[in-house]
Amino acid sequence: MQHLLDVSLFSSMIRMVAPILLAALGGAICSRVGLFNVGLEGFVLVGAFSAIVGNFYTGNVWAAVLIAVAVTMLFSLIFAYISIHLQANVIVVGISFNFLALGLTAFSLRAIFHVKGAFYDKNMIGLPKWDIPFIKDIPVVGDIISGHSPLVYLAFILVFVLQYFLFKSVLGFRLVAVGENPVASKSIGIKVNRMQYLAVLICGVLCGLAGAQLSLGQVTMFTEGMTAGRGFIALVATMLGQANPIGVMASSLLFGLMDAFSIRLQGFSLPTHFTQMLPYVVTLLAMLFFRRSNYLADAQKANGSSR
Amino acid sequence: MLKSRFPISAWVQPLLAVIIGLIGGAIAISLIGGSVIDTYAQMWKGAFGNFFFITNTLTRATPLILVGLGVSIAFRAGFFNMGSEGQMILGALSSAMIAIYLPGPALFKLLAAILGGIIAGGIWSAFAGWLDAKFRMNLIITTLLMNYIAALFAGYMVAYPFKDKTGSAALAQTMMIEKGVWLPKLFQGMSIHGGFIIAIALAVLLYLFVKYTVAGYEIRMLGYNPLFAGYGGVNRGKVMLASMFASGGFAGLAGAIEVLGMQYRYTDGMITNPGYAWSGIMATLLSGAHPLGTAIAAVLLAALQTGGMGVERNTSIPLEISSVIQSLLILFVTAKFSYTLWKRRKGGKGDAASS
Amino acid sequence: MLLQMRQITKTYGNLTANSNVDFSLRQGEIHALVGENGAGKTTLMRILYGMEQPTAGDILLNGKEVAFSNPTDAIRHRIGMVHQHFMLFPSFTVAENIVIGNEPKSGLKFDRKKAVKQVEALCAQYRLPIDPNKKVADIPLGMQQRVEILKVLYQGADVIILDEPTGVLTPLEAKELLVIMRNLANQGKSFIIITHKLHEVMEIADRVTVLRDGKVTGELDAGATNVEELSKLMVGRDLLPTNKSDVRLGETVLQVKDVSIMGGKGKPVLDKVSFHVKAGEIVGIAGISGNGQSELIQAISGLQFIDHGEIRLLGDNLKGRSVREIRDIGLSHVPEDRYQWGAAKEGTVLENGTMGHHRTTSRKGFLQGKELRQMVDGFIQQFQIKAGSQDAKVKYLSGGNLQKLIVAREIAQKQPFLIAAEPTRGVDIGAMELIHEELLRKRDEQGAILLVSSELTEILKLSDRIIVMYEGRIAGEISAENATEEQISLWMAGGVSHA
Amino acid sequence: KTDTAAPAAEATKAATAKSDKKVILITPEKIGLNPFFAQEDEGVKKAGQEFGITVKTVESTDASAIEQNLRAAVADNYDLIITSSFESEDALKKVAAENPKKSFAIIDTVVDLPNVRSVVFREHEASYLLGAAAGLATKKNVVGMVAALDIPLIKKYTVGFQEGLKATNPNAKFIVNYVGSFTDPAKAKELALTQFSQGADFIAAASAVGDLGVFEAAKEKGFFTSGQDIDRTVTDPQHIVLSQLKGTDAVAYQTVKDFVNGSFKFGSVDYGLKEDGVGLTFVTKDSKSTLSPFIGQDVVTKVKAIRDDIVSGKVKVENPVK
Ligand SMILES: Nc1ncnc2c1ncn2[C@@H]1O[C@H](COP(=O)(O)OP(=O)(O)OP(=O)(O)O)[C@@H](O)[C@H]1O
Ligand SMILES: Nc1ncnc2c1ncn2[C@@H]1O[C@H](COP(=O)(O)OP(=O)(O)OP(=O)(O)O)[C@@H](O)[C@H]1O
Ligand SMILES: [Mg+2]
Ligand SMILES: [Mg+2]
Repeated sequence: MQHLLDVSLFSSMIRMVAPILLAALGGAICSRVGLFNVGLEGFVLVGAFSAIVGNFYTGNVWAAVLIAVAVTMLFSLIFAYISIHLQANVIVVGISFNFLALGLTAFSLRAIFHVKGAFYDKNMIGLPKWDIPFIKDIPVVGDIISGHSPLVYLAFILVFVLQYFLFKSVLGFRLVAVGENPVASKSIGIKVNRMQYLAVLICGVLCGLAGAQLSLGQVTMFTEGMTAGRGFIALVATMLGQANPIGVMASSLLFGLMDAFSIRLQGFSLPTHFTQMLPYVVTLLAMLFFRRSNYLADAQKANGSSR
Repeated sequence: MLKSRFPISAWVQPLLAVIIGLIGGAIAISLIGGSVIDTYAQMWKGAFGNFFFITNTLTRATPLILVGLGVSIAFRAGFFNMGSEGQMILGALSSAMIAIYLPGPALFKLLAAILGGIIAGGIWSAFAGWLDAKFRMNLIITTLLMNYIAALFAGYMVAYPFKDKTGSAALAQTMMIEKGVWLPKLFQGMSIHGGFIIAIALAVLLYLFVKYTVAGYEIRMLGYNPLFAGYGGVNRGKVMLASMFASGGFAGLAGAIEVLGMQYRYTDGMITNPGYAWSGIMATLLSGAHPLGTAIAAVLLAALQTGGMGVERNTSIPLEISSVIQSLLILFVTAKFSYTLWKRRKGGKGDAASS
Repeated sequence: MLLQMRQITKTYGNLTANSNVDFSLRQGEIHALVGENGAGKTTLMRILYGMEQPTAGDILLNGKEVAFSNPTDAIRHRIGMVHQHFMLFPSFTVAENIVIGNEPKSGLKFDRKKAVKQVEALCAQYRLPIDPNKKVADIPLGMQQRVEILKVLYQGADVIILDEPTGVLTPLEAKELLVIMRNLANQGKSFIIITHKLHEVMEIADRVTVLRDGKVTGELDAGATNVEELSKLMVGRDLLPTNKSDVRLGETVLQVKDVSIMGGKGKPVLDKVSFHVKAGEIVGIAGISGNGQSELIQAISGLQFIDHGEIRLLGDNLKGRSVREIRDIGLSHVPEDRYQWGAAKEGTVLENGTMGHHRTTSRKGFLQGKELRQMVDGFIQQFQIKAGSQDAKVKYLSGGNLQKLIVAREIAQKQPFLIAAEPTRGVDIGAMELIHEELLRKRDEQGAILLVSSELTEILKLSDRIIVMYEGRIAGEISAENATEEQISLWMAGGVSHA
Repeated sequence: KTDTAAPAAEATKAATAKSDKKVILITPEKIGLNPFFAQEDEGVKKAGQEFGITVKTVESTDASAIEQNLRAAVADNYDLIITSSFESEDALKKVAAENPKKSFAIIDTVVDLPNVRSVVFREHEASYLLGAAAGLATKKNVVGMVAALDIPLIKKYTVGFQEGLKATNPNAKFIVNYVGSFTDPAKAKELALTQFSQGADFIAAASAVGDLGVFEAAKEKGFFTSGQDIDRTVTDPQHIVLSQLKGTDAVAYQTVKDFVNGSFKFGSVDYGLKEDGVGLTFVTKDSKSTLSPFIGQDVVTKVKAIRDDIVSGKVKVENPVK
């Protein structure tokens, strides 16, 4: 029992949550402009793959992160073009993007590295682990908070950056406005399309970072389908946090904590299947507190008013 | 004037989309040095090459049609049911268990197994609806999360208490259902089975239901504007529970039919791995939740998959690329090319609220 | 001439919304644009504001040809528009709604404090007081209208287009708005106002342009014309005064007793309201909107629970009854907000016309498609609804035409009791006459009607008995013969009842 | 995908006559995810090269595709159709029964039909050896295992391992954690780290692609680990100190060879320690890498004795999935 809650549980949770949090923030920005992005899983996978390609060819982990971000942005631009300009159903586009990413990365793995399934290289160096001065010396807290990859810290910093961006900056204000009422936004000359492009591109950046954290921070390798459903968990965190960066962080952490906790519960005579359910069940229960707005209000918003 | 515009975009648009999708795929193929014509020929052959392959495609389309129909009911009523996977899993599991353990004559077992699948899927789905109606829990999240719970639960059931202990016993699966309880195959030596007939019949029935019945009308209006429906005397809570039950029931039926017509047992992962639920959701969205359109879109998606298998078998194009071509095709099929081009030409802007 | 629109034509498919329209505006004038529903007024103004591109024709500003491909272009040329439907962000504050698009910044930051200051200054300058920190969702419609005007002024517009600005305003609010417009015009702003209320035109406009079926049928100086001439130009025929026959009261149809509904803030939104409606009479409920009328309507029609009291329809207690049951007992209902409650925008004309008839016009659970089609055809004929076809989506209908469809649908339910809330909101005078006649006919056929309207003239014209609501209570009740505009206005403003 | 051998180059080798037989391997999953299938593919290809016959590999996307691919292979007139794993069992049963004239083979499970040759492995015997070695080598008496999924198949690894561990070190604590996926190295790594923090000094990897994550954790934290299927010690002999072996490639190769030579027999063939179909590095097969001092020659000797006991039948390792 002493192993149920310990330092490594929390520090593992923070690491595991980082890619989910980054992707969920991306999802939140998209949902702020009215695009429900179910393609997060694919975006992150592309990010993870391009990070490894970048690392292998440049030998520089920072260049690799940049390449991951750039490639995922490019990918997200296609997403934006098809769903905004060609007005395709955004959910269909998202689902197809997940398949596309899976096929494309598996194929490129073969084309670039001539391997199937997984690529790793002994000479490849992953993201460094940063010790934070002072904090690292605090007994328990230090062990939990210190010693993660820079992208983990970036993820948590970005929560507040995005919170500021959305609710304090001019651009963020317009972005939120577009999601709130696109017709009204258009009527005062806000480029709705441009805002949506911007949001999807930001999402691309965030998912690129999420992928890089996964393939260079958590481990230093790429394997087919290594996102293993994290994109969908991110989607849930996006919605549960009501597309609010801090809310998204809270729900990601809740999920991460329960996930880490469920690992500890394995082997305590409960069947594994049930311990693995824990994070999902707890997230469901958490929805009792994060309720969505009344459908009446939604409907009123959707139908406008006749004067 | 709206009338005259509709048929143009209704025909030009998907046609153009398919053409552009094929061009996109062709670029992908030539990039890896494959023969475009050969690849597409193999794709066509794999999907519709001869009677055998056509029935193969229709077999694969069967669960997609049913799941798609289910999603479309909820969608029509304004609810986005992302839980088809979990509903399908529970439907498959329950029907396998009923078919194996229920005593009685074979036909009775078969009917009970089908019904059991519908009810299991329906209840799981209606539960999510109830959570929404009662506790205002976002349906998209609950249905998504409940997929994981259903998959893990079913995984446990077949890995432990109801595991098949005959044979090699290495897979998490139920025992095989006795032969009498199988859904009949339509043709000797082909995989297509009675489930396909059921799926097509239901697509037609659902089309008639949505278009011509009072309940169908109420569902549509609820989907358009819940306030309007409420004002007209439609009880949102009731319609929500009913449509979510029906929606999950269709998914459950899809699972049951996959068990009774194809696999003859429930195996862990048999629903999740082929991605039936996601394809079904896509079929619905591609067709704008039109029941007959959903069936057609499902066949199209299935054809892309079986065609992809043909490409895999008969060309040197790697498997991964055929899935890339598939997703490219789907991407472009959904895009509204002609409409956008039409708009551009006209120089007109979006259809902002007009008064 | 400040602005000229020359030979503007706009077609949607094979429907011509504007046909060779000439329109001009002088510096500092108030120019009214009038016409029947669907005549093409909004379309013309959307073209001017860059939201639509004309199929043919051109626009001259200060004699120079201009082309607006989107609202930004128009705003840059100092043209602003207040739309027929609010273009506001309900969850944002007043200040945010006003400055959006041209926000004060410090660096990348949206300087909300400065925004509030600027809005306060703007309010002071034009004498349009408003609390900039309130959420738009929490302020009354009249105030929302003011936000729209302030927004346009903030953008620096010199030409201000107002599309049916008084449609939802109370008479008092409407009067205020007209005063504001005149003040601004005196300060050099120019106005184009679209309205169906011809008395407003006579009161405020310098010039009038009349549209019918997308064509200009007249351009007149307001001083040289009158309501009759205008309405003839609009409708193409003379309007006959409506005659009201004597009341023949039947039994009590609706009985409302001590009904209370608690509001969110501890203050009741309905406070012990009691009244009744008998067969063969029209009871008018007057009052500034937001004084409990909406809640009352919703309570009667089963869309809202009541905390206290009792409502009986034809003797049946409505407590715990669903909307459907209440409709089956004998209710039909023209809702106050046609887009929120009255229609499904994505639905077709046929689908929207079917609501409420779908259960009665059915056999064994199947809709009787043919009969429904005939019925809706009847609505279109009788109310001259301009709709491409029965299969056209309702979102493409002009506001007034949709309103007519809803009224037609509800009257055709042939129920003993009808709630008619703002039945003529946004409809042209011709259609208004028609709707009024239909309501009176229903009354004469021993129907019971509860008329809720913010138009005092409408209340006075149609009602047999008038109830005035103020802050959730009945401030006064008076019979039509004894009613005076002054008395009712006093009650509406919260004056003490001496009835 | 079609690899036709260049007969000229191979002519010297060709003791066996060039044959016009066509052999197809149908994997039940994509090869990428599983070294097991990759080895089959290699084995079949090698045989194709050597004997100058047409061989082809087709990957299936999911369970329902297996049956379709089998049927298509029958239609395309392949002489020998090889498939593998439990997932193909049902499909093969149907297709083989319907085509009694065709020859089939299935690797890693049994299909009891007259025209099917089945090859199975007794992995649990190798797992037992691995567990025994871990029990002997551990210094902290805590041993871990990161497994893929909690499904019967994996029990061959977890249970066999545990039995072996108990046999040599009854006091050792055994921690198993499941990743919940075959393709999640990040989570597998976290699980290994967790087990390490719980005191394990040897953590066996049995999580398919996830194994790579476990290896990485071992390298980072300095604990010891082991691989699966092929000799993984070569990548990092300092930390990956053992590897459980499964001779899939040899079996696939042998199957094709028998077929070409005409020595092909239907029925079931069983490969365990005795037949050298499964094994453990250093114990049953030498490795290119040097033995880690953590294991030490002493342990290897003791485990070799256990192997002999299993081969001789003195120690019986139950198949946990029966
Ligand atoms: N392919 C593209 N890639 C990137 N950005 C694009 C692309 N196409 C368009 N955009 C950007 O999107 C903006 C809006 O495009 P478009 O002209 O179609 O919309 P609009 O209807 O004018 O916008 P709105 O009416 O919302 O102001 C353009 O100004 C352009 O900057
Ligand atoms: N986007 C559109 N697509 C098709 N038809 C349209 C569109 N917008 C307007 N119309 C049609 O153009 C005609 C003119 O509409 P408009 O909104 O200009 O009328 P209006 O004079 O403003 O009427 P109201 O007084 O009812 O507001 C109507 O018949 C309407 O149905
Ligand atoms: Mg209009
Ligand atoms: Mg208008």
